[in-house]
Parts: sequence; structure tokens; C-alpha cells
Amino acid sequence: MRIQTEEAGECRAICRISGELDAYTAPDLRDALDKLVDEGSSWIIADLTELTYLDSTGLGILVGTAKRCRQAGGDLAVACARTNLLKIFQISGTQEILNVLPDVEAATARLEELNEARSAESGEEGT
Amino acid sequence: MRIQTEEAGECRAICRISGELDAYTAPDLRDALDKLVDEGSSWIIADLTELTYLDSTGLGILVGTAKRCRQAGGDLAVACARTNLLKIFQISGTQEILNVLPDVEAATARLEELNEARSAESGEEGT
Amino acid sequence: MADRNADTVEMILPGRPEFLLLARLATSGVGLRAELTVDDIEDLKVAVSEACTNVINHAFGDDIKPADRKIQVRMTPGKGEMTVEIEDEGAGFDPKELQRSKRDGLDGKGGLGFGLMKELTDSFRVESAPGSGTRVIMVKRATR
Amino acid sequence: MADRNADTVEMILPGRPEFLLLARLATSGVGLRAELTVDDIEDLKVAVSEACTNVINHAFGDDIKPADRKIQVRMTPGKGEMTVEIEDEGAGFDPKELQRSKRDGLDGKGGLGFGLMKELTDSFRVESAPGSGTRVIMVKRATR
Ligand SMILES: Nc1ncnc2c1ncn2[C@@H]1O[C@H](COP(=O)(O)OP(=O)(O)O)[C@@H](O)[C@H]1O
Ligand SMILES: Nc1ncnc2c1ncn2[C@@H]1O[C@H](COP(=O)(O)OP(=O)(O)O)[C@@H](O)[C@H]1O
Repeated sequence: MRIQTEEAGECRAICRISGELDAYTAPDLRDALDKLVDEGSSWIIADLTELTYLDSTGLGILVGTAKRCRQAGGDLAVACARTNLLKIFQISGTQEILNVLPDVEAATARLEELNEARSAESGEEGT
Repeated sequence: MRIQTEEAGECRAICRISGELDAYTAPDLRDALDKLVDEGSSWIIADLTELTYLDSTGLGILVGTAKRCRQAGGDLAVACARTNLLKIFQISGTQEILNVLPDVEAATARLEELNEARSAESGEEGT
Repeated sequence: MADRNADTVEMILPGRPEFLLLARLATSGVGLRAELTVDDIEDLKVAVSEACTNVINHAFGDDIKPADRKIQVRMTPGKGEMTVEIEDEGAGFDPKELQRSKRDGLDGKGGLGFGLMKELTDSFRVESAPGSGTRVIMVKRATR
Repeated sequence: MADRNADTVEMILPGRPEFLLLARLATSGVGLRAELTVDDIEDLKVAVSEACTNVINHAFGDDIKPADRKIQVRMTPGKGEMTVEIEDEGAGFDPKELQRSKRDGLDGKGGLGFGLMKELTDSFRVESAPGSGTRVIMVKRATR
């Protein structure tokens, strides 16, 4: 597994994960994502376009990170188009909670939407 | 392993072998090469450019085919550039007897050379 | 016990995450013999990895020496199907508890692993009891 | 006997050519753990395959049932090296005969397999005797 993270300002970050994500490689991903959140990123895209293997250990980390993002006022979206991985999201019922979308573009758009919706909400609250 | 053979006229043929050549896949290659020789090809190029695995079983088949080609007045040349396979030819001392060359072009040229040399020889014998 | 026969591949792997990849490689190798499709093999790789991950995470208490933390894997390719048994001689558990924990899923309370094994194979069975180890038996049939 | 330890992977493979690929896949999987380079692993894959091919070709007479034709493989990743043992309970042979046959090499009279195993590993030993099976022990060290 290889991990590449990039902070994009305004609490946004992208984390590209390639190769195989299992209980052996998972701790590295957990560290990388925790670091992003600790350093202030709360709108995170997990780009799994080049990921070839995923199971419950990896899902656990993604779900945990999504929760931390939401606690910080943001959210997480997953970019993934590989059939065998999509099946894992689907069976585990995590497609919605993880905002699984086919590519980084769609994932970025989803996070923008969620961001605007939240700003609108808090705006309304404010009035 | 995948095998693709092509007869090119004037007793010439090329056999492209990709994937892994071991004791499991070897019988298919032996059949394909025997068929070429049986049907009249005696100048054969074994194109191993896309072969990823080779061991003594595969070497045995190549050497056997080279002998059959020479008995029929022709010869065999191998196109191979992969370091790990070249090591196998080298250790087994089969680089010369199998005319191992880096690509199909060089292998073709070698067979032309050998062909001309033989014609010249038989020409001399004839005079 | 699943049918073992002349084609059965047996492996004893160290019960550590480093060796999960090897269990998956073996699944591919035997899956090809069983004429499973590439997608079938991907599914079975997850199921096998989940079962092995469970052994690593749950079977052995801190008192068990590394040399005794072993995962036994048996893979039998058949005609268009493949049987996998994953066994440990660890702590075991009461399978009746599973139904309950299943709902907790991703909240870290467990249940997702077995859920995936079940959904990704065509037949799934777990034999376990506290104190007498665990055996998971799964069959994956080739899609046509 | 080679050192076995908590990291040793054991496999029992059916003694048939279909399973050679699996032996090589396992070599890759364990080789990565031993931090061998890609080239080291390619070399060791050939050595392992040769030893297993020998079991398939020479260890079992026609009277041996398929279920009894087994290849035992043990792989132990170490610090920058990997030990492999390949063992069978077949016919065995007199290793003293090897020197003689070696020269025949590719003439079909044998010798090339052991030659490759020897050249492609850093340490090579064969233990065999007629009637008591064969064990090949090889060590591959990581190139730096
Ligand atoms: N090999 C095993 N040894 C002991 N307990 C196990 C084993 N496999 C599963 N279990 C028990 O079954 C529970 C459910 O497992 P699973 O569905 O894979 O979810 P998780 O591993 O995420 O908890 C585990 O939490 C554990 O208590
Ligand atoms: N596992 C084995 N069981 C019985 N005989 C063996 C075994 N391995 C090797 N031999 C004997 O040693 C000889 C040399 O083996 P090798 O160098 O691999 O060449 P080859 O397999 O081409 O004959 C074989 O021909 C065989 O007689």
C-alpha cells in the first residue's frame, strides 16, 4: 500500500491510497488520516482509484475518519470505481455514510455541496 | 501462458510465448512447437519478450526444438531481454546453442545469417 | 469437516498481519485451479482475509507465545467451486453471541467480518466454542 | 534441519504441476517479508519451482496414490534472507549419483534442475537416500 496526502487549504485534504489495504497496512493509513484531522483538515477525500484490495479493517478506518471529520464540522468522501471494492461498501452498507462516488471530481463536488448546505443551515440558525 | 504461432513461408515461423512457462504449461508449448516442425517449419523464432517465468522444463523444450530444427536443416533463435530469464539461459549454458538475442529483429537477422552460411556451405560442397 | 482430497492445499501461517497477503495469494493460486472467475477470486480473497484477520485479532490472548499463534488454512479446488477452511486452536467463542454483535457492525463492536464472509461466499459455516478454537468453512462457486 | 520459527510458513501441496504456480506465489509473499529484492525473489521462485518439479517428476512411482503425492514446503523469512525447505516422502535417490548426471544436463538425463537451484541461491543442500524421501534446503540472501 502507498499513501499520498495533500492539504488543499480551507480544511480540505485529499489522501490517495494505492495497493492493498488490509490489517497489515491499515495502521499506516490510520496514522496518515489521523494526522490530517489533527492538523485541521475536516473535509477529506479518500481517493481509492488505485486501491486494489479493501476489507473490514480498511472500512473501519474510513468510517472512523468520517466521524472525526463530521465532529469537526466537515465530512469525508470516497472516490472509488472498482467493482470488487464497491461490493464491499455495498454489503457493509457504508456507501452513503462514506459518500462513495466514482471519481475525485464527484467526491469534491459532494463535499462542496455538503459544505454549502451546512453553511446555509448555520446561516439560518444565525438569523 | 499464452502461445501464438505464425508461419511466415519458406520454412520460417515465429512462436510468441507470454506468461509463465513451467512444468504445468510446458506440454502446450511442446505441442505447438512440434506441430510447427512437423508441418515443415525449420527456421523458428521463439519470441519470449512477454514471458515472465522460465525454468529447466521450458529450456528442455527449447533445446529439443532447436535440435529438431537443425536436423531439418534449419535452426532456432530466441528473442528475450528480461534479466531474470537471461540469467537462466546463462547459468544453463544455453545462450549460444539457443541463439538468445534481445529482440525478434536480431533473432531474425541471426537466422538469415545462419541460413546464408549454410547455403554457402552446401554451395561449396556442390562445386 | 469439509471434503479434503488429493487436491487440497494446506498451509500453516504465522498468526500475524504480515501474512494476510500470502493467504490471499494462495487463494488466487488455488482459485485459478477451481476455475473461479477473477471477480469470484476477489470476493473469496476478502472472505479468507477476514477469517484470518479474526484469528489474528481474537484467537490468541497475550499469554500465547508467537510460535503458537498459527492459522491453519486448507483450500480445496473442485469442479467450478472452491472450499476453504480456516482454523485456529485459540480462545474460541460462542457463535450464538454473533447475532447480537452483528448489529454493532462498524462501531468497533464486531460483526462486519462474518457479514462479509457470508455475503461474499455461497456457503459459510463457523464452528467454535470457548476454549476449543474456531473453524470457518466457506465454499465459493464459480459464476458463469 | 533448517531453523523453523514463529515466522515459518508451512505448506503441503499436491504433487502435481498445476500447483507449481502456488509455490511461486508463496515464494513471492514470503520473500517480501524477508526483504528480498524483486530479482532475488525471481531467482528463488525458479529454485523453488525446480525442487517442486523434481518431486513431481521423480519422487513418486505409479503405485503411489494421488492423495499421497505431496510436496511439503517450509519457508522462513529472516533478516534479509529466506530459507526454503522442500521435502517429499517419495522414492529418494543417492545424491552421490548427482555429480555424474550433472554433465548430461539438457540431454534429458538430468542435472540441470539442481544446477539452477545451486546457482540461484546462496546456500543449497540436498538430503536424500533411496527409499527415504528427499529434502532440499536453500537459503537466499537479499542483495543490497
Ligand atoms: N478466530 C476467532 N477466535 C475467537 N473469537 C473470534 C474468532 N473469530 C471471530 N471471533 C469473535 O466473533 C466476533 C465477530 O467477528 P467479526 O464478525 O469478524 O467482527 P470483528 O472481527 O470486527 O469483531 C469477534 O468480535 C470475536 O469476538
Ligand atoms: N525429489 C526427488 N525424488 C527422487 N529423485 C530425485 C528427486 N529430485 C531429484 N531426483 C533425482 O536427481 C536427478 C537430478 O535432478 P535434477 O538436477 O533436477 O535434473 P532432472 O530433474 O532434469 O533430472 C533426477 O534425475 C532424479 O533422479
